This record gives sequence, C-alpha cells and structure tokens, in this order.
Amino acid sequence: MIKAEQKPVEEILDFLDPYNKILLVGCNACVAVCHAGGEKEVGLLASALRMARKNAGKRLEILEDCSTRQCEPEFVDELGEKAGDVEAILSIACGVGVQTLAKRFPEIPVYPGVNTKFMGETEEVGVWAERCQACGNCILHLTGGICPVARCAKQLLNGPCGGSQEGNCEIKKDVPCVWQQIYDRLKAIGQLHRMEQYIPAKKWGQESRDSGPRSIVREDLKL
Amino acid sequence: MRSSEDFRIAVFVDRCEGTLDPLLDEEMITYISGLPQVVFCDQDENLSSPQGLEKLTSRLTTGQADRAVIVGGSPRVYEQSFRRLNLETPLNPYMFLVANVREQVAWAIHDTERAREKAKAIIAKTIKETQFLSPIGREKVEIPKEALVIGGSIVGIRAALALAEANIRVILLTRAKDIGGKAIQLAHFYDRPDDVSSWFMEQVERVKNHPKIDVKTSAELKGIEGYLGNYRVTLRGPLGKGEVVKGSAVLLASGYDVVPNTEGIFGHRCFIFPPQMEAMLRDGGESLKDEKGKVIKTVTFILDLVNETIKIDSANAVKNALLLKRDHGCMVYVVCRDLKVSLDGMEKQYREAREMGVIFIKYDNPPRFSLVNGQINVEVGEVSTRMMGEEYTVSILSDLVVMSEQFVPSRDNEMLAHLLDIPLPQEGYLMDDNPQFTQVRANRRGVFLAGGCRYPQPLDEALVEAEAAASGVTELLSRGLYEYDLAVAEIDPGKCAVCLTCFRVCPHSAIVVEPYAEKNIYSTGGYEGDFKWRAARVLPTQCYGCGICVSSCPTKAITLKHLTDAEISLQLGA
Amino acid sequence: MESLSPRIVAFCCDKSGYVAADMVGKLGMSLPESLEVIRVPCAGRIDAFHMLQALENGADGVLIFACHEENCQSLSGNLIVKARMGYVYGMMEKIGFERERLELCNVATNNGAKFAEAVQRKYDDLKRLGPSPLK
Amino acid sequence: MRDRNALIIGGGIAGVTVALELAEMGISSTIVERESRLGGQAGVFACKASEKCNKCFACVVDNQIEEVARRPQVTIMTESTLGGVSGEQGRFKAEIQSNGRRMLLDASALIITTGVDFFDAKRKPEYGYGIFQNVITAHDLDEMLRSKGGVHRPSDGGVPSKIAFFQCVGSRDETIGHLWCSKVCCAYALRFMRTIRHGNPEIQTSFFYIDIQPLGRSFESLLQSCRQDEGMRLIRSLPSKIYGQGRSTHLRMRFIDPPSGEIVEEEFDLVVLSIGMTPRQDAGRIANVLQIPTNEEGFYGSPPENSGVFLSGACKGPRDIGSSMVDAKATAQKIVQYLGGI
Repeated sequence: MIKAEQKPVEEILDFLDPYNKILLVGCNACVAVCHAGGEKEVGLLASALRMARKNAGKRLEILEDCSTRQCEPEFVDELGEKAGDVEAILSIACGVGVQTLAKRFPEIPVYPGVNTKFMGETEEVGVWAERCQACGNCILHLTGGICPVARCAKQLLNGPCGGSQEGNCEIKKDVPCVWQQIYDRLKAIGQLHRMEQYIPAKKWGQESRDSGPRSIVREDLKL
Repeated sequence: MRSSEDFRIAVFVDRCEGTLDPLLDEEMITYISGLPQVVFCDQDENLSSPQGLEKLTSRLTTGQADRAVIVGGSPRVYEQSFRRLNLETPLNPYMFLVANVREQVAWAIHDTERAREKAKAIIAKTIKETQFLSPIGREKVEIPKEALVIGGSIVGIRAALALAEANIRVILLTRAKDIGGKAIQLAHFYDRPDDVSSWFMEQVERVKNHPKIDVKTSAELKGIEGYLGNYRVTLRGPLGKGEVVKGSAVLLASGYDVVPNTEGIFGHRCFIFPPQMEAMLRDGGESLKDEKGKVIKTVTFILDLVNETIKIDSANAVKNALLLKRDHGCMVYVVCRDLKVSLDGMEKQYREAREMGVIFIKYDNPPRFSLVNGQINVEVGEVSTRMMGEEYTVSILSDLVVMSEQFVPSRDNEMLAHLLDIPLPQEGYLMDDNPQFTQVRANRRGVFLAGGCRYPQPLDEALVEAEAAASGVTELLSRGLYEYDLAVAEIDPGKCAVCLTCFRVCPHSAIVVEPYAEKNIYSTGGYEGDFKWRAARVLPTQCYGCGICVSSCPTKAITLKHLTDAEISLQLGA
Repeated sequence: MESLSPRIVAFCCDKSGYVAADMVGKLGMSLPESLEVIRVPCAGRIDAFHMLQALENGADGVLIFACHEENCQSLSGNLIVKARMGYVYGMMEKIGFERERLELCNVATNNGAKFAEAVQRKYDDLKRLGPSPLK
Repeated sequence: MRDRNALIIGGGIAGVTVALELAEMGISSTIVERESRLGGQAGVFACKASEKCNKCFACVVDNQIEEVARRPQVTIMTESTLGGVSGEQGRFKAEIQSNGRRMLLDASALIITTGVDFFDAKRKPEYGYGIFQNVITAHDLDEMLRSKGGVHRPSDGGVPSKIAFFQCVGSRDETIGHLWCSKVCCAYALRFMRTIRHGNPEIQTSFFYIDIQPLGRSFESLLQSCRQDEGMRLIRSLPSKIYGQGRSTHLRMRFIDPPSGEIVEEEFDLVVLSIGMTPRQDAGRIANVLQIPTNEEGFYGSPPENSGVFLSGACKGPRDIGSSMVDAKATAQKIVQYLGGI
C-alpha cells in the first residue's frame, strides 16, 4: 500500500502561519495503516499544532475529521459542511487525497501534512519498505518476484553493478543488493536461466509517468 | 447518548472507621450532596465490610440511582471486597466509580485544608466521569476437562500424571519414538537411595496404562491454534494430511538439548561425559574398568567450563564422587569454579565427600589438559594455594576425566515460540523470567510451561515445576466453565483498516483477524449473501484488558470498555 | 498562586504505579496536592495523544509510572509507552516544551518511597523550570 | 467425594499461594497466621530492580496477598496458632488459638507452610551485629529499602560510600552446626548490589563469599552484569572479624585477598550480613503435633503418603519467593489429587 510519514511539524506550522481556523483531515485507508494519517494521527497532530500556536501566542482553531478514504469524491463530499467555515485545509492523506480535496474545495487552500513516500510492504510493526514504483509494465515474472526497479538504487534491469559487495548495495550499505536477492531467489526456484534473459530497457516515455499523468479507463465498468 | 441531566448518581461515603473524619466533615457532605445529578449521599463507617456493602446494596434496590460513586479508600480495596463478597448489587459492577480520598489524599497530604480541597476536586471529577459508565456483562464458555501436554520427558510424564490424577483427560505428545527423555540416563538420585531406572519405568508404565492419558509418540507438531478451552494441535501426518488433537489448555514440557563440550581432549577414551559416568556406575561391578579393561583409579570431574549457573552437573559430580570413593575406592577430584550446594541436603554431601577424601579444587583460570602415558593430566591452579601473589598449580593424572556437556535451548523452542506466539528471549529458552507470570504461566491464557524448555534444572526441581504447571491447568479447567467479565477491548469492524497492528502488538495473542464484518474501511457494504469482510477481533477469553491495542490502533477502532479514551480525556481536564 | 504549585499528571499502571501511590501515605510520606493520578490498566494503554493532551490541558509536567522492564504483565506495555514517549519528546521539542516536563519512572507495587521521591523530584524540577509555556 | 476444605498453617508466600490455587480449583481453605499480617518473611521485602527487574519476586508477594483477600473461598485468621490436631486422616479436627480464644476447625487436608526463621546474627559475635550500628542484616536492608527507598548508615543517616556484603552468615557453618546452604542469599545480595549501584552509582560494593550459588533462570545475566560492574567486587573470601574504630562509624575488617593470597585490611562504612534461613523455632512442636518427621537440619521431611498432611515452601528447606510459589502450586495440585480431583 501507499506509505507516508508525517511532515516535520515546523514545516506544517510554517505554511499554516496565516490561518486562524483550519480543518485537519485524515484518511482511514493506506496512511492509517502506516500510522501517518489515520484518525489517531489527526488527534495527535491537532493537539501538537494547537499547543505550538498557543505557545507562539497565536491561537489556532482546528476542526478535526477523518475520511473513510480521501481518494473517493463521495467520502470527501461528507466534509462539505465543515470545510465551509475554515480558512484552510490540512490533509494528512497521501498526495492523492490532498488533490481530491483541492479539487472538491476550489475556494479553500489545501496543504499536505504528510510526505507520501512509496508503495511498500510492512516488514514489522513500525517498519515499512519500498516495493513498487508503478513503472507501468511489470517485469516481476522475469526477476523471481523481486523488483529491481523499486529496489535497486540504480534501477538496473540486467544484473548488479560492479559495486555490489558481499551481497550489499554500494549506495546504501546496510541494504541488500537486490540483484543478489534476485539471483538467490531464482536459484531457489530453479529458474537461474532467467538471469540470462535480457530485459529490454523500460519505455519510460510510454509506460510510465514520463509521458505525463496516466489514467486507466475501463469502458466495461463505466456507467 | 442521553443528556447528562438524566443521570442519577448515588454517592456512598466510606468514613473508613473514623480515619477520614477530619476530611469528611459536614461541609464536605453538603458539598457532595450538592453536586449535579447526585440523588443521595449516604455515609457508612466501614463500607468494605460485609455489613457496609449489604447496606449499600439495599439502598440501591430502591432504584433511585442508576450509577454510583464511592468516596473513600483506594478503588482496589472495594474491588477486592466486591469480588470477595460476590456482591449482587442492583447496579452492574461497572456502574461504580471510586474517588480515592484516603491513600493518596488523607494519608498523603498532611495539611487538612489542602487535603479537603484536593478531595473535593477528585470527587467532582469522579462524579463527572460517571457519565461515561455503561454496564459491562459477564460471559462464560464451556471448558472440557482435557489438556495437551507437549514433551515426553520425565517432566511431561509427571505433568500428565498430575493432571490425569486430578480427573483431566490428557493427550501426551512426543516427537520421540517413545516417552522418556534424559532422566533415564541417571543411575542414582543425589538425595535418596532409590534406583532411578525402576522408579523411572514405573512412571512410564503408569502413564502408558492410565485410562485418562493418551500417549502419542512420533508426533511432529505442524501447527497450534485456538484459545482457552479450544486449543488445536495439528500433527504432521505421513501423507501431508495431519491429525488434529484438541485440548482446553496446553502444557509445554519440551526440555532442553545437550551438546558435547569439545574442550580438553575430546574423543579420547579417558575423556567422558556425565551420562557415560552414570552408565558406568549403573552397570559396573565393584571395580570400574575402562574400555581396555584397565581398572580406573583416579577420576576427575571438570565443572563450570560450561553451565556455570546451572546446578545439575555439580550435584551429579558430588553424588558420583561419593559413589566412586565409597563403592569403588577411586581417588576423586572435583575441579570447579564454585561448588553448587544450593540443593536440599547438598552441603552435607559436600562435607561428607571431603571427609571421605574427595578433593575439591576451585579455579579462577580454566584447567589445562595434556596426555601423559595414556592418562589425562589435568593442570589447575587452586585459588586457596596462592601465596605472595603466586599461584601453585596441581597436576592430576586421571584415568577418567568427566567433562560436563553443555546445556542449550531445545532446537524446538523457536518453532514452539512461533506456533504458540510466546516470547523467545535471546538466550533461547521459552518465555522470560518475568515475575508476573510466576514462572510456569505463559503470556497466552491456557498455556503453561515447565522444566527444561524454561531452563535446565535438577530433576527434583523440574518435577515440582511440572506439578506447578499442572496446577495452573487444573485451575482453569476445574469448573468446566470459564467465566469472565467483558471488561476487555472491543473492535468496531466497520472502522477496522485491517492494518494488523493490534494483532501484532497484542501481548496475549488475544486478537485474530477473521471474516466477520458487514463492512470495513474499504467498503461500505452492499454485498449480497453471506459475504463478510475480514477484520480484527478480540477473543474475550484471552484478553487481559491491558489496552495496548486500543492506544495502538491508527483508526481508533478499538475501545477498552472499562476505560475509554473519553474517560481519560475527562480526567485530563478536557 | 498557581505558579507555585506545578500541576503534575501521573499516569499510573494499576499493576505497579497505582499501588505504589497508595503506599506513599502508609509510609508516612507525602504527595503534593497538585498531583493528579490517572489509573490505567497498563502503561501500554497510554498513548502519545494522552501525553500531549495532558500538556495541552495545562499540566506543567507528566509522569508515567510503569512496571520495571521484564516485569510487565503485558510483557511490553512498559516498553511500548517508552517508545511512544520518544515520539512525544520529538514533538515537544518542536512545539516549545522542555523535555523535563515528561518522564517515565519504573516502579513496582512496593515502591511507595520511590514513587513519592519521583513525584517530589519532578515537583522541584518543575518549580525550577517554571510553569508550562502554555500558561 | 470427601469434604473439601484445607487448613493452611502459615500465611507466608507459600501458604497464601496454596490458598489462592485451591480457591481457583474450588477448594475452600483457612489460613492460620501467627502474625497480624500475611506475607511472612517475604512480606516486608523491597523491590530490588535496577535499570530493569532483577527477578526478586518481592512485588509478587504484595500482589498475592492482595489477591488472596479477594477470594471468598479463603478465610484468613491472623494472630492465630495451631494448638493441636485430632481426628483421622482426611477428617482432621484442628484446635486453633486465635486472639485468646480456642476454636475447633474441621479440615480434610492440612498444609504446613510455616516457613523459616532468619538466623540471629548475634550468634556470630565476631561480626559485631548489635554492637556496631553500621553492621546490619540483609533483612534490615530490605526493610530500609522498602520504607525509605534508599540505603543509609544507621549511625548517622548518611549515604554509605563502601558497603560490604558477607555471605553465609548462619549458613554452611559447622561451628554453629548449620550444615546447609540457604540457597537464596547470593542472588539476594547481588540484587541488592545492583539496585543500590543503580540508585547511587558512587557507592562501592564488595561481596564476600565461599561459592556463588545460582538461583533461578535469570541468575546468569545477573551474575554477568555484576561481574561487568567496576563498582562491584566479588571476593572469594570470608572476613573473620569486624573491628570498630573508636568513635568513627567506619568498620575495619581483615580478610585474605584472593588474587594475592595476602591478608589485607580494609574499611567499610556499612556491612550487610546475609543471614541464612533456619528451621522455625517451634518447628519441633508442630512436627510433634502433626507427627511429621524432621531432617537432621531441623527442617520438615515428607509426611507419610496419603496422610492428608502436606508441606510446602521453605519449611522443607530454604527457598526463595519464586520457588516457594512454584512449590505451593505443586502442593495445591497434590491436594486436589488427594481430595479426588476436579
């Protein structure tokens, strides 16, 4: 799922500086799961912001809410009334949620309270790791189910660089070299021959976002 | 929620046998009576006494009040007497709150005027807090009198027998081909003359023939799931399809492992381990002979190179030293760092051994070993022979050196810890020594453990532990029912993001993720038929009500029924 | 006169801290009247939010009385609250609170004297530190 | 099924635990305790945690006492003693003296959990207990830590700078005929040292011993942390005598310094004697009343099987809190078996 983490509170305070009344909206989906923007985080951040502003002698009134899922227009609609009488909205959903809000409330400035980091997996409570870059053309069937696009520092598609040392990455030394992992994995599942299979360079300009924002249209689902 | 005006609060002032008189003067009573929603304010000299509580009960039967506040001592006192007297009040027990103005106010604030002000503040806050009270029910589940014992060592055998004798059906599982374990290696007890093997065979026979015990050998564990009253162990079957055995509780007695200590002159025929020593003493005639038929005259026990803080080797060395000396006329040396005499009767045996001529040598620096004419020479510095800063070493030419083997955690521990979700601290033995679990109880309700899976112990102590663990099981199963308050955590599946945080942080393995929700955060419902979403769910029999999950939940989907966030906020002055 | 008597919120685990608090009076020791005891079933019940909320509602200091490490009936309640405090410390620094205003104190049921001492020490610290910046 | 009630003589940690366990199994019991409060010797122990719990189990005693008071199945009689027992096994009639009154109680099982006495350190006059103010027993130190929260010199209330712990005072000592190890003292003294050093790192501590006796599962890590602490010396030597120095509160002692083998003199300003456990003074009387054997040391030996009389805890021989509790649980299991199971 999408993983995010809270923005430094001083940065948030900085862009909220002009306002006296805001709406703080979380999202109970992905960002809740990574403990960055769920209902609980709304309460925490609101309390911290109020105190910081009170300390600075500039009170801040905060309305708190948490959408079921901030990337759905219907759920965002539910905020309508509350949004009506605030000067700004602080969203601690992912970047998608912030934009859904901005679109829905064209008159009100919307600010992000988290940094949306990546799509990843939970390794343990409190630890998340990047797993997918949404490159638009999956090659995991060739790489033993381990993605070099998301997990190789250099996004190499055909084996490791010369810097792979003792199974570790040369750029992030405490991170395993993904090509070592791919090799081990292919060996384990008896598909080592795939190491020899050439993976052509990705067509970033066509499949990925280099050609501009992408969209998916399913004619069969459209009403 | 009803508006707070609807609440009718009864206040019971406990004067605690006059000790609270300076605090609870007439003005205070007037103050309390005047607080909003208070319908009456009764006083009693000793509210936690049976008479006091009886009065409280009858006063509440009039139905004037729907919630109550006790002003007096520590809430722990009243909770104690409520439970002790099994009080059936017209109000649910969770409709009471206690304002503690004794321990933390009257006794701890020595200025009466200040204490009075403090008491007023506490009482007013407690009265306000009653708005969040709601009744909490009690439930019971049936618990069949059946238990699973995992491990076929003497500890498992003893536990199984103790349970069976208390009328509990037992399934005893062992991965070995037969029950037994390490105790069979012993030739003699250290503390009594009985013969180990006949005692041991008797135990084995009793288990095998006991009508309430079912022994399953060659049982490889594949999975354990369930909860108190319904634990299910899946065994690895020959065709991949495993048998499932059930029990209301699980008792782990899986023992520890032993690895040879390869220090010294490992592999030499004069270099043996304690089990071989035991075997020689069991089978040997009057004079002991080594493999080549040479009579053994000098035996040296080497202790504390491994297992320094375990008493087993030391006890066996003293026991065998006495036997070697008395029955076989050997010269015996015991080389150790500290002789362990902290076993019943051991100090006397130690003295007896010394009086008979067994020589004990205590070292700071480990002994060195060499081969001299087919004998092993043990060179060691005895601490008490040091003079003027110099250490004198002794050389012991030994026909036999008995080197302790190293006791290590069982290789099964990792699997068991994983399957049962109980802690496996770094040193590799199951559970930690957390005093709250009184040694034999695991963090998961209905799971107990004894003996070497906790850490290696002398036989007699391990057997006591086996019975202690059995008593834990017996308690839970004794009524055939498990009754519990629903004062536990509860998850609103509709708010659950299925993030698994609670499932992962729950220290008591009381949370499962199951398809039972009509809707969840990802869908607002509308599915036809029997479809249910997966969401986290608290197993109330397993929950201890600690609230860790509540404060970990990112969507605030979990409520602790007896202490909600709203209550905490109110106490914080929100 | 409020500034003379720092308001201390003490979250007390019912398995240790609360019992220790009850013991203070029995030992003839004293507690400041500005201490507010909040009884929780386990220190792990206390969320970062509750700590911030205490400060926001005007507490000059927050004390958390949890069981000693390796003596928690919930195995890790005391460790969990400690980890959450790490988060709160970070936040406090950024929003203008001194670190001294929040402290963890590990006690056992029979640590009445330690409880009283910890509260008194915090009381003195807070007096030196002055009232909460929010006041 | 027989009547199922138990009479427990002694309300220390073992007695309380037996009562609790039996209550959970649906067997009612009466605890007869001679003192005015439950808990026995362990009831006044202090917490000995340092940066973490050191597994002394003292807190568990407080918990168990509070727990037992919640059980409707348990009757607690304090300031009471056992007078005599009549009746056949399984149907005992016990005579109890309680606050000057005599009463007869029926019991289907009798459990002896009378615990131990602590050795009277005055019997070793060379250590100066009762003569020098700054010589105290480990038991005194426990009470001091529990009620004051810290350690101080009795002579002037100051914080001591050097503390010596003497092991085996009244244990493993042929001169007084005590040929047993009290099992718990090494671990207790080491825990004391950990907790004192944690609270006051400036205090130097020394531990004088014969052999270090392990106790329980966590002992290894306890010993490791003690060995690593430079403010703790573990000295394999027992000083022969403690000398006072005129008006000074300091105490001088002579001992063999193990590394050199030389006799050295050193000063300390607090000496803590690890007093051992001894059979209760009235152990002989109770043994007579109930016809249970005592061993050479004076502790109780096993009563005949199926006699309906059970022993638990330290009255069988020295035990710490943790093992007394484990023993008490095991005893409860034996009792429930004897009374026909659940």
